[in-house]
Parts: sequence; structure tokens; C-alpha cells
Amino acid sequence: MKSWLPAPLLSAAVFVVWLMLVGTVEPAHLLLAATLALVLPLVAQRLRDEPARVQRPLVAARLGLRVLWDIVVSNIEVARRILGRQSLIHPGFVWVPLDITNPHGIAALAGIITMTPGTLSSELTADRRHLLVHCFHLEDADATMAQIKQRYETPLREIFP
Amino acid sequence: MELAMASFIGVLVSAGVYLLLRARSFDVILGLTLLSYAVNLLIFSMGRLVAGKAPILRDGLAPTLANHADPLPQALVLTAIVIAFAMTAVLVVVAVRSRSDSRSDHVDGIEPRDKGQA
Amino acid sequence: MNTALEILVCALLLAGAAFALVGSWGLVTLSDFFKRLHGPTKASTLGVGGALLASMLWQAMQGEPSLRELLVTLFLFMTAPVSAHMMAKAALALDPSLRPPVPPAPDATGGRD
Amino acid sequence: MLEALLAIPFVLALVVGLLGRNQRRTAAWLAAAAPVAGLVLLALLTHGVLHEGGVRSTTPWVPSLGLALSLRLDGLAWMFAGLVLAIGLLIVVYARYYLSEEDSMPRFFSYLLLFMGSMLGMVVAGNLILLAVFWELTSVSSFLLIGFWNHRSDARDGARMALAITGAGGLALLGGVILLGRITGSYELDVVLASGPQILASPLYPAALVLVLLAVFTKSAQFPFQFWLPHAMAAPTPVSAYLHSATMVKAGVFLLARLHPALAGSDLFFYLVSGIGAITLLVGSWHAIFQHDVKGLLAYSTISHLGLITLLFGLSTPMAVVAGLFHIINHATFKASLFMAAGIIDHETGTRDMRRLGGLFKLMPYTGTLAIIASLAMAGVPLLNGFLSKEMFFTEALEVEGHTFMRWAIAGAAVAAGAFGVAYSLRFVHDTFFGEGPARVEGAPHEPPRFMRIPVEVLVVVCLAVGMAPAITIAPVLHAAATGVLGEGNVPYYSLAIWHGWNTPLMMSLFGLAAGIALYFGITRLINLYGISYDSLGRRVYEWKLASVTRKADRLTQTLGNGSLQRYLLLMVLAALVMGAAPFIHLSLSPGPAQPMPPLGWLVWAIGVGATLATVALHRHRLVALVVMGAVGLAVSLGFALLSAPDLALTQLLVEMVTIALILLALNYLPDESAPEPSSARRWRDAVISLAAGGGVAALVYSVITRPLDTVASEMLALSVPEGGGGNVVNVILVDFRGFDTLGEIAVFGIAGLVVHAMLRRARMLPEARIGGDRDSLLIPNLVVRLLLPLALAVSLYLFLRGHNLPGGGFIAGLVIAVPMLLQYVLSGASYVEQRLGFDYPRLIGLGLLAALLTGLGSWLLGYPYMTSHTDYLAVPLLGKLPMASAMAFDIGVYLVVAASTLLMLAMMGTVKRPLDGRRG
Amino acid sequence: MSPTAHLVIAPILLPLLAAIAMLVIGSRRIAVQRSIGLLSCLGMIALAAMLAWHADGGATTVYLVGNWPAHLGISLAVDRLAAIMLLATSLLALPCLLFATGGWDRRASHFHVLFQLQLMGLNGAFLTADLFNLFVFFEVLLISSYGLLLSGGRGPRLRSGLQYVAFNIAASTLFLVAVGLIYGITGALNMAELAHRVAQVPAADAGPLRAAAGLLLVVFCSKAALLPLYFWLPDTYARSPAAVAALFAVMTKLGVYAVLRVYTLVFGAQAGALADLAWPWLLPLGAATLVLATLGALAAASLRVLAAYLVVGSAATLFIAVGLASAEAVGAGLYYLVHSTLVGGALFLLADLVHRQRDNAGDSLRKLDRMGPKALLGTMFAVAATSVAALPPLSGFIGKFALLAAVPAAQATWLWPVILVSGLLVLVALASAGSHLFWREGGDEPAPGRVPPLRAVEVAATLMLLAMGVALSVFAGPALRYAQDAGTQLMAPADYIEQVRGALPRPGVAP
Amino acid sequence: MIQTCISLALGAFALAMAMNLYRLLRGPGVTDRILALDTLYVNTIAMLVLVGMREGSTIYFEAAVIIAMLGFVGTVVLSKFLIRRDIIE
Ligand code: NA
Ligand code: NA
Repeated sequence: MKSWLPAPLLSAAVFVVWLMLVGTVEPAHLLLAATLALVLPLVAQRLRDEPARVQRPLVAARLGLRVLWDIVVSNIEVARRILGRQSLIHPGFVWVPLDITNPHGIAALAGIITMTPGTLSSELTADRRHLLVHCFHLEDADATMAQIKQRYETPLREIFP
Repeated sequence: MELAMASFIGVLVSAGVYLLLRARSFDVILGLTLLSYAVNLLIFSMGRLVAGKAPILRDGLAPTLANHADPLPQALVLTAIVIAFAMTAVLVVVAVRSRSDSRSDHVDGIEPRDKGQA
Repeated sequence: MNTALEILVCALLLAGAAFALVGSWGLVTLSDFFKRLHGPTKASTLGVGGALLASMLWQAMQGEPSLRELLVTLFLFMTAPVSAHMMAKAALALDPSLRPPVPPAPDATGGRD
Repeated sequence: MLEALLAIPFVLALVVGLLGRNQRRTAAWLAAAAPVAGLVLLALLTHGVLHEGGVRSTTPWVPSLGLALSLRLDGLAWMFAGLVLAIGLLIVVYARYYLSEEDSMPRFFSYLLLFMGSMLGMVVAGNLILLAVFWELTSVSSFLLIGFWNHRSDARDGARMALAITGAGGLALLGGVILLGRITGSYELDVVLASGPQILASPLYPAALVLVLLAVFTKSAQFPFQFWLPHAMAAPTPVSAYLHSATMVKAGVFLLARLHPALAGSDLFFYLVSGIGAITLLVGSWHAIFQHDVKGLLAYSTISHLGLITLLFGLSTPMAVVAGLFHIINHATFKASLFMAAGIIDHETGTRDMRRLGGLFKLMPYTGTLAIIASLAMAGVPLLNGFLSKEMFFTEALEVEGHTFMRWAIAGAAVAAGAFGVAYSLRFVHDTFFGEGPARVEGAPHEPPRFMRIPVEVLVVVCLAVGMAPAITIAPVLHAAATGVLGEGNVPYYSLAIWHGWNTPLMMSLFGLAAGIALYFGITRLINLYGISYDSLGRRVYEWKLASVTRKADRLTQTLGNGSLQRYLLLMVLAALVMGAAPFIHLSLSPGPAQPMPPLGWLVWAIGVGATLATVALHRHRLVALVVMGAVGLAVSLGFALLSAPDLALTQLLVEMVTIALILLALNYLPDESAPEPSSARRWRDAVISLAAGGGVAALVYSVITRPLDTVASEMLALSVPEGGGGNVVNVILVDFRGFDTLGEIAVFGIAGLVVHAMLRRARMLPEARIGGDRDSLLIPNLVVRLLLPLALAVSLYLFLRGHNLPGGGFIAGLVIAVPMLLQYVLSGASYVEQRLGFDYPRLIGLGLLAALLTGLGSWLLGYPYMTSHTDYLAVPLLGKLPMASAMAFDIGVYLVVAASTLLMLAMMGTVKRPLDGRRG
Repeated sequence: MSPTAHLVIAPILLPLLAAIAMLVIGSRRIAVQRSIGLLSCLGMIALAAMLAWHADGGATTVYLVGNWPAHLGISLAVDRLAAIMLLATSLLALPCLLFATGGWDRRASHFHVLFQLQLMGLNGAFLTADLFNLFVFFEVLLISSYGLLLSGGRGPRLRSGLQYVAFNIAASTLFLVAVGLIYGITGALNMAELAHRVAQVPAADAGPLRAAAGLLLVVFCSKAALLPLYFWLPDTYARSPAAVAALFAVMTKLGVYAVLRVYTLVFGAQAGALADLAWPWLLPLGAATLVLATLGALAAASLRVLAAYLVVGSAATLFIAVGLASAEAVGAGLYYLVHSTLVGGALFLLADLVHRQRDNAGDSLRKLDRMGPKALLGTMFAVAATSVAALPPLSGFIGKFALLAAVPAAQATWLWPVILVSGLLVLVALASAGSHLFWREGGDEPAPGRVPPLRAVEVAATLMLLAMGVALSVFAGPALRYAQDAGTQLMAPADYIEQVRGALPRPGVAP
Repeated sequence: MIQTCISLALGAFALAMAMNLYRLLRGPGVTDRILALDTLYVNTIAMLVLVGMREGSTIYFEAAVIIAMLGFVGTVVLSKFLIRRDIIE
């Protein structure tokens, strides 16, 4: 199993992406999609040290929705600040200590932080223990840090143990 | 529209030629890149400027030039883009090697102030 | 139904456009690089996302439902953070003084498990 | 037989040339065999010459040019051939003993035979072009012979000078004979010689004459070209004896004789030829008196005698022609023997300087006697052959018709030259054999080896025999030669008696003799001859000219091709400006109506123009310029997208990405900034030129694209689906209509990869600057990009498969896989990627090209031209019918080449090694 | 379709196939690469000979690639001119390759592949009847030439390589501008089709079309190194590896070929408002280039620079022939072209042999040194020099004679002196060079082992080229006849146009 | 109505792109320009999608996908250059 389907999630993604691309579910394309889903990850696998394994799909789905919501909310928030007076904006960096160790989890966390407006993951220390986050408007560093850890890191630790 | 295209091409050519005539290999590379944009646009516009009529045939649409942009210049531009890229790649490598060997990134491989002594 | 959908499409379009505009406005007006870096994330998330959603809906209304726009969104959501991350790193590399000192390592209990 | 006569020397030259350096005897024997065989053949041909109007043979060579290997042996040619062969034989014998151990005998004789063959070829040529061919060959072979002692600088210089002067003459001759061919319609000598009146009447005649005479005057060392001959004396003496007395220098006067029927008869001919001849006669004989080198004296004497012969041919009367021919023979005999004698003297004493010579008669009386007899012949003393022809000359000089001034001038010149001739002959005899000396010479001079003397003896005997019994010795030969020039029955009556009574010519001779003796002793009394240092004006002019031409050439070349790319490119731009603008001096631009601009267009325009201008403004800050230029690319590809060219938009986008990466890779090894330019004038100049170029192109584009177009593309649209099997017409063009372009294009692309590979695989370069610290693992981007790769593969495959009907295709698909791979390289490092996904990219390029090539070849099997596409539908169970266009297989090749080559370039750029010693260069 | 019908395209496919085979087999097995390369070159000679023989019938053979009519697809066409070019190229290629097998091919990565692909580009350029396809093949051969020039190179070679590459890319850009404009005005790319359309172009388009044709002329002249665009050449050629420089001897000829082809066919006598567009420029520029090239030769400081200037001079001579625009002159020019290609190549090979036999001075014409086997090299030099200097009886003489004979009286008054005097100065330059190299000795005895012995293959390759030149003189009759027939054919392009435009695709193919 | 909205949205995106252009040309830092270019790319996606909507055409989709998937390449390599100079180590 592991040898020819090393990353089932990735295979699924390829399968779906293919069907999305061709926009049909004809048998020929299903077959082709399946084939690609088997073959392409094998190729890509050679570049990957450890495949991502998603453990808790439900948690993941919930996290996804939460992120979407946060994106909307913080978009509005940041937009408001941009259109407002510049002097009211107090940007700043925060080193977020990481508890999560799974590299995919870290990557996901960094991505989520960046995608939600107002925060931006800028750097990861070499030991992967700290993530430098730049905040568009930093009022309380500890609160921001805690919020990131609670809203995103905790579920991610479940998803990527 | 034609005027805009022609003027854009003209600006690209001017910029490209100006950079082409500079003394440093990198500037020449930039100049040739700009010139290649200009040339691609030029060939492309030789098929005349048509918006929204890609030369991709569909059922129910007669395959004529009234319904489709001239595909031939597009094909030529594709070839030209590819070739220009290939040439740029070679030029870049030559420039780098020349710089490394002669300690100067002057296109003549020698700093102007050294020229008298060489 | 169609009207409602149409309104939704319009809303998505206009909202997306507005966010993109604000993001780019931020890019123009904000005073330093790290602040400006936040602007475009608006464009790439809600801005483009809105347009893509609108397009998807619109196609569905035309009777040619397609998920391809979703694909664009997917790729954009994958890559945009990478861009931002890299630019931030680049800015820090150019001016290392911006980077605050790394705090001491968190206590071992919260660490590896 | 005629061919054999001509071939023998060349063949033997080759054979001798291949001999080893120590095979001296063999070389000499073979060299002697050539003239012996030639003389035998000539003897066999004699009957045909004397009684059958000549011997002819023709082999076609280049018929369309009228150039044939026509050989023609008439009396003139026969006489000259005899001269060349007979003296040639003597020279071989002489040289056998003259050359020292250090001299390579095979090489010498090879050159000598080459010359002999060329000379023979020239005299027996029956075609003017062929004559010119051999003429130049004599120049070339004489170059080799003069430069034989090439360790000596005077030999090298003399050889070069001789080649330059006589070679120039040869080129003039070529021009002249082409003109003659134009006048007469043929280069065949028989035709040309029969067309004298036609030639004289032609408007081209003066040009033809002048060109031919240039050849004559240079070859025969006539004024003002005479100066090369004394410098040719650096040659070994056998060469001087052969070339510079008997044969090569006679080529000029031979040509005068040869073309006499065709060219003579005009005032121009008369004045030019006799005038130059007379000047040369005087100049040569006067200068001969002041030479210190024995051979130099003989050389100037030769010049003067050649002037005499030229003068005779210039006079053009039949008697003058006879006299000229006669003197050719006489001069050849006495001068060759004198040169050989000079060679013996040189050989024995180690010097030819008359200031050091003297008193040799005591030491080598036999040689001295021979030399004195020959000198007397040269001086024109009665009972010797030189006297006879000189008498004929005096007679003719007195009978110059119609031109009173010329008659007096020529007669005067004749007497004066006679006196000078006596004077220098005296000097030669006196300063070498009598008086004080020899001084400061090597060893004890004594008589030379027996066989070295024989040739001199033979020639002196001829001088005496002809001088005393001309009627039985030389008359038949002279008659034959004169017939060859003047034609059967046109030879005048003349008497070759040694005594014609006390007539004016004899008086002139005697006066000249007396005056010459007086002159010599007068001069030696008045001035110290030995104190004169002599340098020829001609030589100085030649050298100065050559040096100044070379110097100017050098300066000009340095100025023009100054190694500046900027200059070369500027010239190209200017040339394009001129050629692009030139039509509009007469014509005008007449653009048609334009379409309105959509608002989005203005945005794209603004991005494009703004970014372009910014690129120029910022170009010195390279990274910045690169970033800004990225927006130009975006604008271009947006333009494509909005103007109905989705494939172009895609391609431009992708290429843009790779290009930026490539240039960045390069920037690592280049300075961050361009050095400031010293000259703002130059910037302004370039700016003006650039604006002109841009404005010109814009005007052209505008005027073209606003006018209607009738293009072949309409047919392509119509045929794309039914015959090309695809709805994306651009792709159908790429893989089918113009698939052959694409084959070339991917070849270019593949080659680019190979070139980059070849240039970098062993290169070691040091980056411009290094940023310290360890490499960042870039974990976050890395993981994303690795996730992206399989998805990109899927997209790539998708774009590939549908390319024939919708935007996409092999090239785009290839880049869509190459770009994420590029990211892998960037984020994970080259070694990481290569370890895991290391492909042999060059081989992949090969396989891609193979796929493309084979797809095209498939149609051969079906009997169709290369690359004929075949579309079919393959029925597959469950999947239904799959379109199988052969063009798609071709696209696989494109795909492979593009992906492999791009990756090869990036990988090579990314994996350059550092220099071993850590320093640049 | 008979198998022989495919002969037309074979000179393009054969080297491509050879290159592919080398790539697939891998670059480590040099012996295999050499064998493939030499076989391919031999095959090319055979193909070119067959095509030349076939073309001598006077017909233009057309090959419709992809079975499309000429104006839609890309067509190849063989007439005498194309055949001559193919033959000259293949005859030059074999000795060049042979020379390289003496060892250079080991030092330059991908040498054999690039060599074959350059031949593919050359052959394609000579065969194609399509203007844009001509551009593509130009690029194929150019990029291969970059590789051949630069692979294994360092220092000065890289410097002039940078100039060469940049200059040629600029020229290619201009090529595209010109082709684009021509398409934009006429709507076609096939040269026969263009010929047809150009003749009917409306007056309003004549100006831009003339401008486009003028730009194209600049491009071709820059390849052919015509004033004022030749200055790049001497350095580049002089610094190229010998086998490559020798092969480059044909590259300037390619420019001349392109001028001949395009400006007789498309903008020739029958082109209406655009008739005879190029000739008035070419004659004076050719003459001026000849003079300057001659001066360059006179001033040359090394044998290779001298050879390079001679290449420029020969191209200039060709332009004089072309500019005269008569069948005889063009015929003479074509003969001269073959001659100068072969002998120019030989001179570069020889220069390299000399260079390596003179340990300290190389091929310098300023410094003194000792030379290894003087007799052999000297004789080879003498033969080459005789030919180059247009001394009889070798091919150079015949070519120049034919050219002089073809100059009409009106131009002869100034052209003859130019040609003849430049010939003389070349003679002087070569005589000086020869006497310096082979007659003067000086400097120190080279350290033992420093001067490698001459390699047999290298000498054989050089001799082979010289022998070809000699053969060209011996068989000057038929050769010149062929060339002049080619000239006649070129000056009356109606048949070419008709054959190409009228060629019908083979029917019956079911897409 | 939708067409109007599309046009409005297009206008807005165009304006946004114009502002990106301003930052691109103005700088001041090289990172600002990279950011501007990146944003320009992102906005281009929306523009292409909107033009596709307006014209009822799907041919702009590929370009949108390509930019979304690979448009960040420029940003990444430029940033990497600033971080390490050597973009492929
Ligand atoms: Na076809
Ligand atoms: Na296809």
C-alpha cells in the first residue's frame, strides 16, 4: 500500500484536480484521473521526505471554515484600518513559540496566518520552534500570540500529529 | 488601438536599442529582452488587432477571418518567443562566463580604463 | 431565484473589487514595507476570491457549471502565503535590524511530543 | 608531344620535390633529365615548326570562359623554348656544383623545374589566359627561387618585392588579355593575332595596351619598375643567371614580340614602348657603372639591355623586331655566362663586392678569360655576338620614321648607352680581374671545379660562334622566330654579315667604345667610385609605400574594428535606420483607419510603457530593473490575452518566469550595479538614435496594421479542423501546417540547453558576493511547492492533451512542468533535487527530438511527404473513441525537449562549481 | 511517392538523426560519436551530390513538408543554387570534422552534436523556400555555432563569443522585424508566394515593404559581413577553434546565399515597384568591404586574423558578383563561393597547425619562432595562399577571372582596379605572412615535448580541403558551367515560382 | 445588471492594478517593487476571470490557472535572491 499509494490525500487531490480541469466525469477521464492519481504522486514522492498525513478530517473541515470566516472578518478589519488614519496603525513583530512539530502542520499554520489579513508569518527559526509573525496592527502581543495558538495551532496539532 | 500598439512597440524598441548600446553585458541582456518583447508584439500585430476572437474554432462559428484572429502570426510569435528565450539563455551564460574569465562585465571583456594598457 | 443569484454575483463581484482596491490602495499609501505587505493579501484572498466565486456562479447560471475557478482559488491560496513569506524574509534579510530577537525556547513540556 | 614537352618539367619538379634532402645526385640527374628530354622533343617538333606553320594542340579546360589548354609552337615559341631548355640545362649542371652542402638540392631543383615548366608554358601557350596563367606561375616560382636562401633577410625581401611587382604586372596582364578577348571575341592566340586592325580600332585598345604593357614593363624590369631586379640578386647565382638574364625577365619582351601583330602599329604603342625602352636603356646602363656588387652591376646591365630590346620592339619596324629577337638571344648567352662567372668568383672568394675584389686574373686565368670575352660581348665589341645586334639597333635607331625628335633622341640614347655599356663592362673586368686585390676574402681563390666551368665555356663559345659566323649559327633560328612574330613572308631582308663597311652605325659603335673607355677612366679619376653608396629610389619608394600602406591599414583596421561591441551594434542600428528610412525619400506612409481603444487597453498600455521606461531609467540597478521589467512581460502577455491570443499569453507568462530565474542566476555572478558611464554625450547620442529607431518602427507598424491584409491564414482556418484535425488553429499551425518550423524551434531550444551544459559543466566561477551563514531550509515554501508539483504535473498534462483544440500544447505544457521543477531547485537546492529526480537531460533532449523526428518520418511509410499528419480515432473499449493525431505524437517531442532543456539550463546555472583556489578567474 | 522523392529533405534530417543518435548514446563514447559524425558527413556529401546531379536537369524540385500546398505549409525546393550550397557545405564539413577528431572534439563538450546540428541548420537554410523557416534554420545554425565557438573556450574566446552572440541576436531580432512587416503587408511567407504577391502590392504599401526588404538586407549583410557590419568577424573567427572557424567559412556565404535567394526571387527584376531593390547597395558596399578587408589582411598580426579578413574579402567579392546581378557574374560568384569556402576552411585549419607548431609565437606574424615540419606546412600554405591570392592556376584565379570577365564595361573602370589591386595586396600580405612563418626563424628552441607532433588526421583533413580546391581547378570547366547555369536559373526565377506555387499535395490522405 | 457590475469590477481591478503600477515604478525598496509585481499578477487573475465573464469565453481560464499556480515563481526567486543571492544552491 505504502509503496504505490504513498500519499493517499495527494492522490485524491490529483484525482479531483484533474476532474476539475477537464470539467467532466466521462469514464475515460475518470480512468485517466485515477491513473494520474496513482502515478503523479509517485513521481512527486521522490522529492518529499515525509508525506503529509491528515488524521482528523472533521477537525480539518472545521478549521477550514473557521479560516474562511476569519479571512472575511479580518479583511474588513484591515480594510478599515487602511482607509483610516495611518497614525492609528501600530504594526509589530511577534515571535510565536510553536508547539506543533509536524512540518506540514507548521507550513499550514504559517499559510493560515498569512492568508488571514493582518498577520503575516515572516520567518521560521531553524529549529522550527518559533515563527515570526508580523502584525498589521499589534495591540497586545501576548493576546495575538495566544489567539494564533488557540485558534489555529491547536487544531492543526490534531490534524498533523 | 493601433496607435497604442504601435507606440508601445516603439517605446520598447527605443528602450531596447538604448540598452543594447550600453557597455555592460547585463544591460545588453535587458535590452535584447525588451527588443524581443517588441518584436513579438510586432509580429503579432501584423495579423491586425482583434479583440475577443481567438483562433480557436467552435461548432457553429464559421472558420473565417471575420470570426477569428489571424492565427499565423500567433504561431510565428510562439516560435519567436521560444527561440528568443533560448538565445537569451545562451547569452546569459556567455556573459557570466566572460565576466568570470576576464574580471569585467564590460561587453568587450575589458574595462575601458584598462584598454590603453591592454 | 435567478435574480437573487444575479444579485449575489454582483455582490461578490463588487465586494471582491472593493477589497482588491483597498488592498492596492494600502500598497500605495501605507508608510513602510511590512505594512504594505499586508495590503495585497486582501487582493489575493477576498478580492480575487470574490471574482472567482462570482464567475463560478455566473457559469452555473449559464448552464455550464464548472469547478475550475475553484481550482484557481485553490492554487492561489496555496501560493500566495509562500509569496508573502518569501518577501517578508527578503525584507528581513535586507534589514536584519527589523527582526526582533528570538525569545528563549519555550519550556520542554510544550515542546516535542 | 607538345603536352609532354610542357608536362615533363612539372612532373619532374614534383618528383624531385619529394626526394629526401640527401638525395642530391638523384635530384641533379632528374633535374637535368628535364631539359634534355625537352630539347629532344623540341628537336622532334622542329620540322613542324619550320615547315608546317607551327604545331598546335588544344584541350578544353573552362570552355565557358574561353579558357583552353591551347598550346602553340611557332617559330618564336620554338626559339624561346630552346633558350629556356638549353640554358636551363647549363644552369642545372652549374648549380649541381654551385650549391653547398647546406642547401637542399631537391628543393632547389624542384623550384627550378617548376620555373622552367612555367616559362615553357608561357612561351608555348596558345591561349591568352593560359599565357597569363603561366606568366603568374613564373612569378610564383621565381619568388621561391629568389627566396631560396630564406635565412637571409635580403633574400626574403627581394623575393617579396619581385613577387609584388611582377605579380601586379600579372594582374594587369589578366585585365589586358580579358580586354583583348572582349575585342576579338576569343582568347585564342591565332584569333587574336589575326585581329590586329580590329584591336587597334577598338575603343578598348588603349586600356588593353596599357594593361599589357604594365605586365611587360614590370616583368622585364623597365623604368620605373626596374628596381626589383637588383634586389632579386639575393638569389643564388644560378637563379640569377637563369631567371634574371636569360629567361624570366625576357618574358616581358617575349610578350611584346608575341602580341606584336595584335598591339603594335599605333602612335601610343610607339611612344610608350620605345620611350620607356629608351629611358630604361639609359637609366640601367648609367646605374650599372656605380654598382659595387658584381651581380648588381650585371643586373643593371640587364635592365639596360632589356630596355634596348623593348625600345626595338617599340620601333615596330620589321627590322627592329628582328634586331630585338636577335638581341634577346645574344643577351641571354653573354649575360648568363657573366652571371655564372660572377657566381664562380663569389664561390671562390666569398664576396661579390668589387671594392674587395681585384687581381683575380692571376689566380683564375681561365675563368677570367671566359668572363672577359663575355664582357666584351656585353660591351658590343666586334667579333662577338653583342656587337651584331647592337649594330642592327643603331641602324634602326637612325631610321626611325617620321619623328625627327624621336630619331635624334633615340640615336643619342643609343650612343650614350653604348658608351655607358662599355664603361661598366670595363669596370667589371678591371675591378675584378685586375688592379689591387683581392682583399679580405676567404681562403685562396682558385679555378672552380671542371663541371662548373663547362656551362660558361659553352655559352662563351656560342658568343664567339654567333659573333664570327652568324649566318651559319643563328640565322635559321632568327628567321624562324621572326616568322613567328611577323608572319610568313613578312620577314624583311637582312644581312647577318659581320662587316657592313664603314657606315654610320659602325661609327657610332666606335665612338661609343672610345667614349665608354674615356668615361670609365674619367669617372675613376674624378670621383672615388668606391665611396658611392647606392640606394635605388624605386626601392625606397616601394618600401615606403608598402610600409605606409601597411601602417595605414593597421591604423584603419584598429580604428574600424576596435573590438567594441557597442560600435558594431550601433552600426547595425544605423544601417537599419538608413535602410528603413531610405524608401521614404520617395514614398510616403499612408495609414488606414484605426480602431477605438478599449479602456482596459489603456491600462495594459500604461503598465507596459511605464515599466519599459522605468526599466531604462533604473537599468543600472540591476535587480530593480529586472523586477520592473517583469511588469513589461506581464503587460505583453495581457495584451496577447486581450487581443485573442491565449496561447501566446500563456507562453509569454511562462517564459517570463523562467527568464527571470535565469537572469537572476546570472546576476549572482555579475555586479549588482552597472558601472556609471563616463560620457553623457554618448548617452544622448544613443538616446537620439534609439528614439529614431523606435519612432521608425512604430510608424511602420502603424501604417501596416491599419491597412487591410489578404493572408493565407484564411485557408488555414478553413482547413484546420477537416485536415489538421484540431480546433486550436495556432496549435495546428505549430504542429502541422508549419510543424517543420517547430522542429527547428525545438532543435534550437534543445541546443540552447546543450550549449549551456557545455559551457558550464566544467566551469568554475566565483559568485560576485556571498551571504554568509547556513542555507535556510525554507521549510514552509518547500512543503507547499512539493505539494504543488504533482498538481502542476496534472495541469501540464491537461494542457498538453487538449492543446490541439484549445490553448495549450507541448511547449506550454513542457514549461508548466519545468517551472515548478525550477521552484524545487530554488527551494530545496540543486543537489537535493538531482539526487532524487536526477535525469540525464541531454539524453532526454535527444529522446524528445527523436520523438518529433520519428513522428514526421512515419508518413514516409505511407508514401507521403515528411510530417504529413494523420488523424484517426482509436476505438478503445469502455473509453470510446480517442482521437489519435500523429501531430500529437510530435507534440510529445516538443514537450520533452522543452522540459528537459529548460531544466538542464537551470540546473547547470545552479550548480556551478567554485574555483579550487577560491579566487576569481 | 517514390523513396527518392524524399531526398530533398534528407540533408536536413540526416544530421538531425545523427545528433539525436549521439545524444541518446551519450557523450562518453567518443569513438561512436566520431563514427556517427563522419558517416553522417559522408552521407551528406552523397546526398548533396545526388541533388546536384538531379538539379542539373534545370528543374526546381519541390518538397511539400506536411503535404500542404506551399503557401500554407513549409516547402523545400532544390535548384542549382541550393545544390551548390549543399555540396559546398558538405564538402567542407567532412574535413572539418576529421580535423576535430584530432582531439578538439574531446575537449569541447557536445562538439559532435552541435556540429551536426549546425549542418542541419545550414542545409535547412539552403533548402527552405519559406522566409520564416529560413529564420528558424538561421537560428538553428547560429545557436549551434555559439556552442561550437564557446564550448571548451575561455578568456579571449569568451569575450569575442559574447560579442558574436549579442551581435547575432540583435541581427536575428531585426530579421524578425523584417519578416513580420513583410507578412503584415503581403500576408504570406513562402518566398514563391511572396514573389507573386510582392509584384502586385498596392502603391500605398510599397514604402513599408521596401523598408522591410531593406531591413532584411541589413540582416543578411550582417551575417555575410558586409560593410559596415563586418567588424565583428575577424576577432571571432580568429579566436574560434580551428575546425569551427573552418566550418564558419561557409557562414558568411550563407548571408550571400540569402541575399541571392531573396533578392532575386522576391525582390528581383519581376517585383514591380520593388524590383531590383538590393543591387544598388551591394555593389559599392561590396567593393568598399573588399578594400577594407584587404587592408585588414595586410595589417593582420596573426595568420588566423589574416584568414578571417580573407573570409570577409571573399564575401565582399561575392557581393560584387551578386551586385552586378547578371547571370554570368552571379555564376562566377557562385564558383568563387565554393572555392573560397573550401580554401578559406583550409587556411583556418592550416593556421591552427602552424599555431601549434610554433611553441611561443603561435601563429603570430610579428613574433619570431621556430617551426616544426616546415616543408610540409610550407607547401600546404603555398598551395592555399596561391589559391586564395587568386594566383593561377588554382580555383581562386579561375573564379576571379570569371568575375572580371563578367564585369560590364561600364563598371569595369572602377571595379577592375578594386578587384585587381586588392588581389595584389592580398598577395603581398600572404607572401609576407608565408615568408615570416616559414622563412624566418628565431626565438628559442622549444622545450622538448612542448611542440606536439603533427597529427595525421589533422594533416589529412587539411590536405583533403586543399585537394578539393585543386579538383575544383582541374574540373573548373564543368564546375563553372554548373555555376553559370545556376546564375541563369536565379536571374529567371519564374520557373522556381511556378514550381513552388504550383506544387500539388499528394491527394488521398484521410485526416 | 451583471454586465454593469462586471464592468464596475473590472474598473476597480484596473484601478487597483494602476496603483500597483505606481508602487512598482515608485519603489522605494526593491521589496516594494517585488510586492507590487506580485500584486499585479494576482489582480491580473481577477481581471482575466472578469474579462472571461464579460465575453462569455473560457479561454482566459488557462492563463488564470497558470498565474495562480505559478505566478509566485517570480516573487519567490527574486526574494530568494535577496535572501541568499544564490537562488539555486
Ligand atoms: Na498535414
Ligand atoms: Na497535435
